[in-house]
Amino acid sequence: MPWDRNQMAERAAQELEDGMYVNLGIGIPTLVANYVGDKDITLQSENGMLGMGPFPYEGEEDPDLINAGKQTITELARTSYFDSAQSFGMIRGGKIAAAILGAMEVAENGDLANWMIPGKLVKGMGGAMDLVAGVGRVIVVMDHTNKKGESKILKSCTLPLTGKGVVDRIITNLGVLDVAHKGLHVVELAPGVTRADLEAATEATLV
Amino acid sequence: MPWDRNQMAERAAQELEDGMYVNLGIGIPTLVANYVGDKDITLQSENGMLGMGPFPYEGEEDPDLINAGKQTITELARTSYFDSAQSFGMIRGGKIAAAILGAMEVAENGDLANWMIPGKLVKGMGGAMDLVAGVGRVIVVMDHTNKKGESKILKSCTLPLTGKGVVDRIITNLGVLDVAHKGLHVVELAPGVTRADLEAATEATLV
Amino acid sequence: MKKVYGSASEALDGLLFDGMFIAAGGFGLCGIPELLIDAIKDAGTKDITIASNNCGVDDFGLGVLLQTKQIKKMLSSYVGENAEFMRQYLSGELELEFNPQGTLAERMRAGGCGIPGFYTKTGVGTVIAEGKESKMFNGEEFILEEGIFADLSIVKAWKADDTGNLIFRKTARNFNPPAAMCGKVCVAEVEEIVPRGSLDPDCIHLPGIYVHRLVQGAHEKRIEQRTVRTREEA
Amino acid sequence: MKKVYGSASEALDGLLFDGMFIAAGGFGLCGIPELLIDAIKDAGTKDITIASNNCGVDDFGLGVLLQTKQIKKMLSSYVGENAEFMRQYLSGELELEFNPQGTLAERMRAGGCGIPGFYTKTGVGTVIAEGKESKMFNGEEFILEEGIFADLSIVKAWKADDTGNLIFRKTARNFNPPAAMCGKVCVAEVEEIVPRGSLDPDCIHLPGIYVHRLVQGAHEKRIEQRTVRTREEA
Repeated sequence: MPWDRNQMAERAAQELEDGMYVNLGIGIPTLVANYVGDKDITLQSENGMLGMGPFPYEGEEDPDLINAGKQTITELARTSYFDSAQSFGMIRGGKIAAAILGAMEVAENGDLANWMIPGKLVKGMGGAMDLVAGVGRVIVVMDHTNKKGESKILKSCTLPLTGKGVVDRIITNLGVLDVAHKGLHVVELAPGVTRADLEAATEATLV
Repeated sequence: MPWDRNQMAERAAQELEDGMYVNLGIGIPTLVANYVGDKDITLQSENGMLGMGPFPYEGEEDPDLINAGKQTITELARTSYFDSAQSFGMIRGGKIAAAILGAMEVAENGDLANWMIPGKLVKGMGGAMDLVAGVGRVIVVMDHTNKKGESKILKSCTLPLTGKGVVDRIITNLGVLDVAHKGLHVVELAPGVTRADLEAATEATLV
Repeated sequence: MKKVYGSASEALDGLLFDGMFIAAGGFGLCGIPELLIDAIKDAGTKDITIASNNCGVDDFGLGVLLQTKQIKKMLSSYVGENAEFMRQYLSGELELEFNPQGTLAERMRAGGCGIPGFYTKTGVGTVIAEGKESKMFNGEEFILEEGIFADLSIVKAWKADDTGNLIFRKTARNFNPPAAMCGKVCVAEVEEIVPRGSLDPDCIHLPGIYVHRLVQGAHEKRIEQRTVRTREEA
Repeated sequence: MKKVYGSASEALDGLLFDGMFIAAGGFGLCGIPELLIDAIKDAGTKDITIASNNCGVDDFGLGVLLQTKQIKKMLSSYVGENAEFMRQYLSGELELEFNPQGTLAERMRAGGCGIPGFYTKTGVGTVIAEGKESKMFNGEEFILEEGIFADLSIVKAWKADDTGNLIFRKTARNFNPPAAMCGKVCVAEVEEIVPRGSLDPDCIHLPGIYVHRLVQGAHEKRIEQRTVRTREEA
């Protein structure tokens, strides 16, 4: 049986090691925080914070304390605040060990598209282009196929790119794939998913 | 009678206006601070401080509080500290209204040489190149001639440059000169100094 | 040299002109110069180009200057919260230059630091790189991004002293320091002005040299997405 | 993830190798990583290239690594306080690359921020510009300076918490934050390590993400030029 959203997040959390500074994107990646267990992980919020805590209790919301998704959050004992230039300095400078992000499309060469669909409303890339260009390891977590059942893992992206050759690992409901030489390497299959199932759902080359 | 060191500093202090942020070099420029009167001047020390105060009382020296000349100093109520990248960011970015500096040579096109004499020991330019390139107005305060009686204000510099075309005004023991189109404009003569005295002591073109 | 002004309108007096370029601090609705934005609305300045990560919401923040059609062009990384923005953009009334968020912040800081251009990996191989110079460093491709030099900076801080030293609070710092640095003139609005000497000189986030005018006022500080957990979850 | 080590030598264990490139904080003798410098002396690492604004004095700071001839090359803006430096330099034993002070600081910050190159006015028309690319922006000439990417950063802070968040004191901050940012690994020595939560999160000068290892110790903090005024002058 393929993984559900929480199981994908749980699998993604296995990517994180003690001591890592990590940036989590919106959607399933946000759920990863629920599965880090007792690993010492520090979450960055790219609007200017290291050590992001959980949502505040009702009545304790602080308008001066939000995450990159503009949600109210809290601080921790380890927290530090800084400005946006410093924040993206640490992202661009490779100080963030990993980013776990959602995607619209990933190509077998590591290209990532997750910020615009031509002809639809364009909201902007926010910090996504900086993150994929700068962090040590880019891990995409997404459904393997779109709502029409078409593969989101392609030979080459059809949508405008967020970054070129930036993805290291893809975690989907069907399994785990690594961007490798000449194609994607199957690292792991979700329980009950066969290699044939994965091949049928994947446009990209599997090696 | 030409100005002495203190009179040159006093004259240089007239260049400063209320509200200015200013960087003072070593030597006569340091004395300028004694003559700002009740003007609201904030002194920058390029090692990371705005609002430099006077030397400490004996016994109150703090090894963590020095100026760019490595001398112990004090802080004021307006003081702020920052790192060297930020400090030179504000210098390079033109936020410092004026720098008052010493010089070995100044040329009529505004070239400045004050950091090295080939064949002698070279200690380094420190922050001088950044200051002359970045601040709003560069004012040189120096003796008009060297110890051999030769003009330090030249048609063109003979020593390696600190900056090209960077000097705005020169204050010497003989008077005040501005870098102007096709030469130096005589702004003021020290008491008892004649135009002929100045011309005799100056290699550069006076206009 | 008095930096403290009585109102946001007074603090902007003489600084506004049609066709000007403004850099604004804030992220979403957090740490935005709301009083100065309202004063610009009242002044009616037109054809403004604004560098700001976002453009507020329809009725708050920079969104109010969209309602009055005072904005000609935005340099932003994300504009998804604003229906009027989309309407004006799609109808061609409003120009938009997308900047990756980190590139926008660094461009502001660069302008303030006298750096007219810098190289970055961000956007290489994407539409962001189109029309930009690129250069190889150590076998890798980078694109040239230019410093932002604005006519005016408008920022919001938590506290100031009367010399203009500013401190910010939590994530309301965001774009405010880099935005403040890149303007010819910077006007800051704060929640409280304290006497000089009251702020720890080791903890000044933005030295007064960057801040030319100051105004104190009451801030709405609207929350864009109120997310909470219930006590039971604890 | 434990960052706190028992001694400077332990904190450097496994990080030193001959021919390595180190970025060091400090200005003059103020805010220098004196304990780590001594530990590098004890380790005997050779042919080191060091980016540091100054090179200490003959018997303190980086000067001790000159005495032991462990330094191959310096990137500095000013080296006037050091007789042994001059002797080795003039005899050709030591290489020296002068960097204007602001260029050196910005090169360190750039390296730490993933910026391989930036343009600056500093040094245009001087020997500093020789061999460097130049480019016109808005009718003015700028030269290209490259980011510094070091193998190791050694810095000195006042206080740290156990997660590596650092605060500095007064002008001892100087080059320490940019130097800390540009190394693959950064080791910081501090006067005091406090429990996490003890430092104001709004006043962290260098977030712990930049700091991989920490050591606490007693510091000599030598004064290079003791200048005072007498009570009578007051």
